[in-house]
Amino acid sequence: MTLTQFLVIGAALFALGVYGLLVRRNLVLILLSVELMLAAVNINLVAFEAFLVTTQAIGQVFAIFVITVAAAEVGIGLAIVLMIFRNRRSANVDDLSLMRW
Amino acid sequence: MVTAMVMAVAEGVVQAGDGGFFADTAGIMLILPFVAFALIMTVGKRLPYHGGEIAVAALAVNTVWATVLFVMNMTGGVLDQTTFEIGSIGSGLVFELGWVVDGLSIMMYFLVNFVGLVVFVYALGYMHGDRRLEWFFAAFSLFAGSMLVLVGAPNLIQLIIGWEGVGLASYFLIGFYWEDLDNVRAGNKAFLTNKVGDVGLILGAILVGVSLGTFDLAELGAAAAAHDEALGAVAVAGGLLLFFGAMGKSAQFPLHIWLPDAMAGPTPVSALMHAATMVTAGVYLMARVFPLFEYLAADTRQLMVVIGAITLLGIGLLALVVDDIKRVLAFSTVSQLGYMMTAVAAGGYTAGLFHLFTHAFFKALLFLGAGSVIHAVHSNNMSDMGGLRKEMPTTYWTFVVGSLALAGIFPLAGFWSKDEILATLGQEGYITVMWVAVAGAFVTAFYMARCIALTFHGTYKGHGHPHESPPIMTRPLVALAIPSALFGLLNIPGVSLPGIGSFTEWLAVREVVMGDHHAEAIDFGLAAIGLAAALAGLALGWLVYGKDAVTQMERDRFQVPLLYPLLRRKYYVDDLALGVVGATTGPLARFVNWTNNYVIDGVINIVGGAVKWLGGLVYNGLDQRGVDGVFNGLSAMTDGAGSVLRRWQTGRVQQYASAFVAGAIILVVLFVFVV
Amino acid sequence: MMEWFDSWGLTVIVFLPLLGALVMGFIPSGNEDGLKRTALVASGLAFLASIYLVLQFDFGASGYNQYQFEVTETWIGAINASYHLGVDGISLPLLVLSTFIVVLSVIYSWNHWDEPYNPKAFLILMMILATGMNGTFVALDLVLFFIFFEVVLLPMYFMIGIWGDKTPRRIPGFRKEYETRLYAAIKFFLFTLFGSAFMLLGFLALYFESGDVSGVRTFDIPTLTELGATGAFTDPTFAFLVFGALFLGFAVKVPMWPLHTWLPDAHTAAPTVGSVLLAAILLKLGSYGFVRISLPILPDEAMSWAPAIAILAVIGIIYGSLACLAQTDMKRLIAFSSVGHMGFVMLGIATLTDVGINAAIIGMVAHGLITGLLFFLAGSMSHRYHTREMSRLGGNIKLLPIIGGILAFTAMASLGLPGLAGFWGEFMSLVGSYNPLSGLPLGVFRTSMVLGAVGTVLTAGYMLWMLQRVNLGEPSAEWTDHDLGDADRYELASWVPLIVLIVVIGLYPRLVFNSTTEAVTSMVEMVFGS
Amino acid sequence: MTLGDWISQPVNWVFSALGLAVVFSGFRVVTAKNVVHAALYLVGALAGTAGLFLLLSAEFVAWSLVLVYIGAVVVLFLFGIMITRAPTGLDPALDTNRKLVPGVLAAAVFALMTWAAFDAFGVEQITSAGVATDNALLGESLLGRFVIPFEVVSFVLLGALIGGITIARRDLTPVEEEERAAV
Repeated sequence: MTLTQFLVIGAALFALGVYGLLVRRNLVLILLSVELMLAAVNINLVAFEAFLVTTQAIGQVFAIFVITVAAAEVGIGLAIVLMIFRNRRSANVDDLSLMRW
Repeated sequence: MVTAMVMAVAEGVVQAGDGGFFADTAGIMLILPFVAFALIMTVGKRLPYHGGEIAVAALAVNTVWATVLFVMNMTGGVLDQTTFEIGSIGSGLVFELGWVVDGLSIMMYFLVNFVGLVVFVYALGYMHGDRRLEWFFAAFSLFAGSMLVLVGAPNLIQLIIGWEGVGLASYFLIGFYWEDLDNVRAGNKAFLTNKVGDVGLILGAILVGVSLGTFDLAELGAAAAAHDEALGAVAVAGGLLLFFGAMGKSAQFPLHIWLPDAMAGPTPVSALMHAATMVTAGVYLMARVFPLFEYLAADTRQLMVVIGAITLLGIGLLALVVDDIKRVLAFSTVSQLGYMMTAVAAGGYTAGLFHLFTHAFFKALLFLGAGSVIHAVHSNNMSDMGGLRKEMPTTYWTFVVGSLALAGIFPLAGFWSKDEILATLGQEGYITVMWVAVAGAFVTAFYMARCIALTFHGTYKGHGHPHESPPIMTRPLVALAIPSALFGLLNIPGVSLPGIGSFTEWLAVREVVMGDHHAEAIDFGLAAIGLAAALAGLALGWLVYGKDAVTQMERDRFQVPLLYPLLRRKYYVDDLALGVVGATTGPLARFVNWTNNYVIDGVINIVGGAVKWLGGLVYNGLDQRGVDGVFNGLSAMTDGAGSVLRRWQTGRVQQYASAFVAGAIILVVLFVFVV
Repeated sequence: MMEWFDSWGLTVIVFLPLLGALVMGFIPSGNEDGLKRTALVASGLAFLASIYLVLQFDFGASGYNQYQFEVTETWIGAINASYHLGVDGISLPLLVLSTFIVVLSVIYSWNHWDEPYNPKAFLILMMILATGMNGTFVALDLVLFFIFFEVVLLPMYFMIGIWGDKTPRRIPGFRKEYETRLYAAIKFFLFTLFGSAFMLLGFLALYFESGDVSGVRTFDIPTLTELGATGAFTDPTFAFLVFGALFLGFAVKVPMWPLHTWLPDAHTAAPTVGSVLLAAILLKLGSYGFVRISLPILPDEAMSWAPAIAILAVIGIIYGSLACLAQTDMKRLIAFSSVGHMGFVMLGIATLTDVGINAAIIGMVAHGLITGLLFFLAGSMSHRYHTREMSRLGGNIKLLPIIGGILAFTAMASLGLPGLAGFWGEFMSLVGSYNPLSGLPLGVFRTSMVLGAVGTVLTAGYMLWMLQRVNLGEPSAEWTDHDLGDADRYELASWVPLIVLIVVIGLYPRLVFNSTTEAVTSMVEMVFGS
Repeated sequence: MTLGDWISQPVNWVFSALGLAVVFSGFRVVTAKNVVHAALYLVGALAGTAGLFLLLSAEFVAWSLVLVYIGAVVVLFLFGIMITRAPTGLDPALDTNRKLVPGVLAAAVFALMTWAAFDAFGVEQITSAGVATDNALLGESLLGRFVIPFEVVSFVLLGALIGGITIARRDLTPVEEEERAAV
């Protein structure tokens, strides 16, 4: 097993996440895409750990952190989606043009 | 018979003292009117005379002070200078304020305060019941203070401060009835014409001051007398520039255009400012820097004398054809200022100043008399007057005294001073100009005869029943009539009054070496010529106008073709000036504004729009797959840069995110592959 | 106490307003009095501290590159940027001016609010602005200077963009109408950012070059000044580019023709206090930058740029005055007058003489006082009339005698009436340009002097014209039934100190010269060797 | 190492299967026309990722992923989908119709990262293959060197918890208030 093969998988997953982030209109789906990107990051972290073998398993520790933060992010993100949906009866980003001048 | 009069003190002609207490504290005179100004502005409304009493009180104290100094100077000579530094720059530029007490400034202190006091008292009656009285007296006090600051200036900086101060007061008072925009425009005209002159004054001051390293007037005089090289290098240019400044303030042709319009102000204002004192500031300036012209810039004299001569005769002629009594006097003032300027320019320091001195009294008297008449008939036009001699005896007789003094009839003040000017011109070799001045004397006498005839003789043509003004107005007339009649005796050439000498000697009390040219004795022939011209003018005027025609048309029998319209239109100078200014400034300003909005800003807007358009094109081009995008881009271009801009600014978070990702990619590529 | 103030006094002056803003952040927006009082206390204390600073200032020891109340702490060690503050005779008057105007602005704001109201946000922005302005005048480290310089930008952007004029305006070159405030705010922001981007480049170039010539890369202004005086930055291309970059940064802020077009728009659109701060202090950041950074660090280059600066300055004087004569909007007229007045300041600086630079500093102070007051007045008038169109005004002095009277006074001060503050700057910059630094082309400067003097006539022309249209004549009939209400006590409280100072500086310019002359003279001597 | 060498290692077969599953699931996540399907494909992708972790001998992380993500997060997502009443059937309006730029950008990202990986590491072997990480080591590291971040993260979670509740909580309408009071 080479390091690179994992990195390529990570890159693919990350690119897919970027794509989803940019094309999806539904806020929930955008959050899903973000999860994909986070997963890609985790793959990289763990792969590097396996490659370098640090004494304190830093890569894995960070992956755990990422998972935790991602969970928090999903919680908050969904709450926001929920509120936007309540206020505007829509979960589409296109309808959120408050920043337009 | 030229005598270069050297510093009087040095030669022991006059033993000058330092003036003691009164000279040390002469600054009080400069400050009191400003205190009065502040008091009137704050509490004036609550006083019975709306602050007039404060103004009069301030000037009364000042007059006492000035009179004491005047007398001290007569009897012993006073020479003192007190200055305070108000700021300095490392390279030796020092700014000071203070006051000079010497012959010239004492004369001006006395003149300004005395005439000012009389006019202020008169104004108490004349302006009674008018609107904004407190503002009137406040601005008047402001004027008096600024004028004193001007004449007491030890250096060019303070002189400029006072100079513009009087200009400001003049602007305020000409536009005193500002509800009527015509008056405001007259004020603007006065201020701006003066400001044009001030450019000369300020540049001249810079040239002279920087070359000399100081703005001090006494040092300027001393350096000029010592033929200082640095000063000599700029003397001609500096002298001309200073003269240009003087032309503005003293209404010399062609910058005289503001003075007749300035008559829009209340009559006391015209009397004090636009006849007796403020307009003489230019002459005063020329006298202050006299040594510069005497020793270093003699080349400029020819030009200055000619301008003075044009002014004295040309503008004097204009007084022949106007109906407004104040304008007659205004043109006359310009003409007399021409006399003074010619005299000083020709080297007649004393002659010019003596005329300034006497003229202040009789011209103020004439204006106050005219004011008295206007007060009675409620019109400025002589066609509404006539036959007032019986109703207004005091006004009439004092007016006659003033007129004769102005015309130069022996032995009234104007005779002596005008004669001295003629003598100086003759003796300095300006023969042509001397004859112009004689002609001017004739014209002066003529228009004064016309003025008296139309105003006081014949039958009354106005409305209502005019009657004599109250004592508060007539007594000042008398108070001015006396010096108008007698003060000429103070300076009879060659005569030194026992114990007090003569005006020439008083004026000579100065710290700097002077170069006065004045007659040592009466030239009887010349005096006779001058007197004859004046008498001829009077007689002719009386012949023409004395019989009192009924209508204005008939009265102006001098409607010579060509000349009459020329005079009525004031030689078209006003039209020319206003036309040129109006034709250039307005369009130029609009052009500049247009450039600003459409050229400079246009470029910026177009650049901004183009950048945004480019962004839009790139995005939409990619987005809409090629040709479609290009066409959309093109249509967006025609749609105007602005609307494209909005497209870029979609508010869609994902488009922003795209841009962000693209930017990140570009950055990475840059760092990895390029750097 | 004393020693503590010696090193930390400036920090207090700079950051007190920011502290105030922080405290205000915790005050609920409903508690308006509390907010205003906090702002007043913070700015007032900063002002008092700056006065105390003046009293403690040793005027005898303010020579070339000599700073007082210095504090130097390591800040960003990696790039050798330090927290270096200090004040000398040049920055002292400007610092006091800055703290002073902010206090007056707070007082004025007590009962004058532009829509959409929200005093909390507005006052907080004002306090942040104050910190930026004070900081710029005392920063002695280029990075610090840059940061303060930029800190000023955002609050002003929001002030204009949020509280600005909402009238739709057709922008030349654009199809649609935009709200004046949006266009103005963006223009202001982009212009200044454009300039300061170049300025930053210039700073960085100096940083790296200083490493090459002296071995230690530094952002420290005194150190760079010393290097500059010893001729360290004389490589022609380098100096040209750096000076040019700095020039762009500062000239936009001043603003010099033709980079001035943001100014009329920004001033016109900004809320009253915004215009006042903009005119009174923000513009000075640019000209101060020239005196503090460009001239001493790159003296040789300054000499070759000076004629160009003088020419642009004179164009600005004439151009600004002429543009004023074509305005119909009172505030816009006043804004354009700034272009002219700052032209005199820049003309003074371009002479590179002590007279000219002193003129520039007193000109800055005077312009701050006078134009600040003019904008206060214009703001108060448009609060009352709800219009700034001069054709609709007229007879103001009859309707509002006090405001009209003060307007007349200020207009006179603005046209440079001798005896009032505005005179000295104009007069002395003319004096300076008569005798510029030896080696500069005399013809250019003397022509500039004459044209500048002619500019004073034009200045008088538009000021009188404005007075005629706004103040004098009979009031228009549309105001007859309006109860406009003359100046209230808050307005007077913020204006009277300005009036007094205008008169006092006019009669006793030593107030400013006493502080500036030694610093300027020794700088000119050391740097230009005159 | 040649491609032949690589294929000859059995573990790489496992890897390939998992990798393809992950990429395919990921692709469906971002392209699925049905919201629920997308969420379910995410489960697939994450499960595959967990498998990859196992290959890398990171057992703890792998199971954490399964528990936290598949067990909790995806359930949350499904809740979110239900509550926001996203159309659960086919929905053509789910995506924007501008896919070219995002596609190009995503491809660029992939290309860049892949290139970087090859450029930096080539075909270097993973050293710890087959040796499971000691969970005790992980625990010591978490509560030793990384104890402060650990605590911070716990605060973040707490904050997210409270924040989520606060944001998503709905003020009752007056009618609802009455209803509640009645109950």
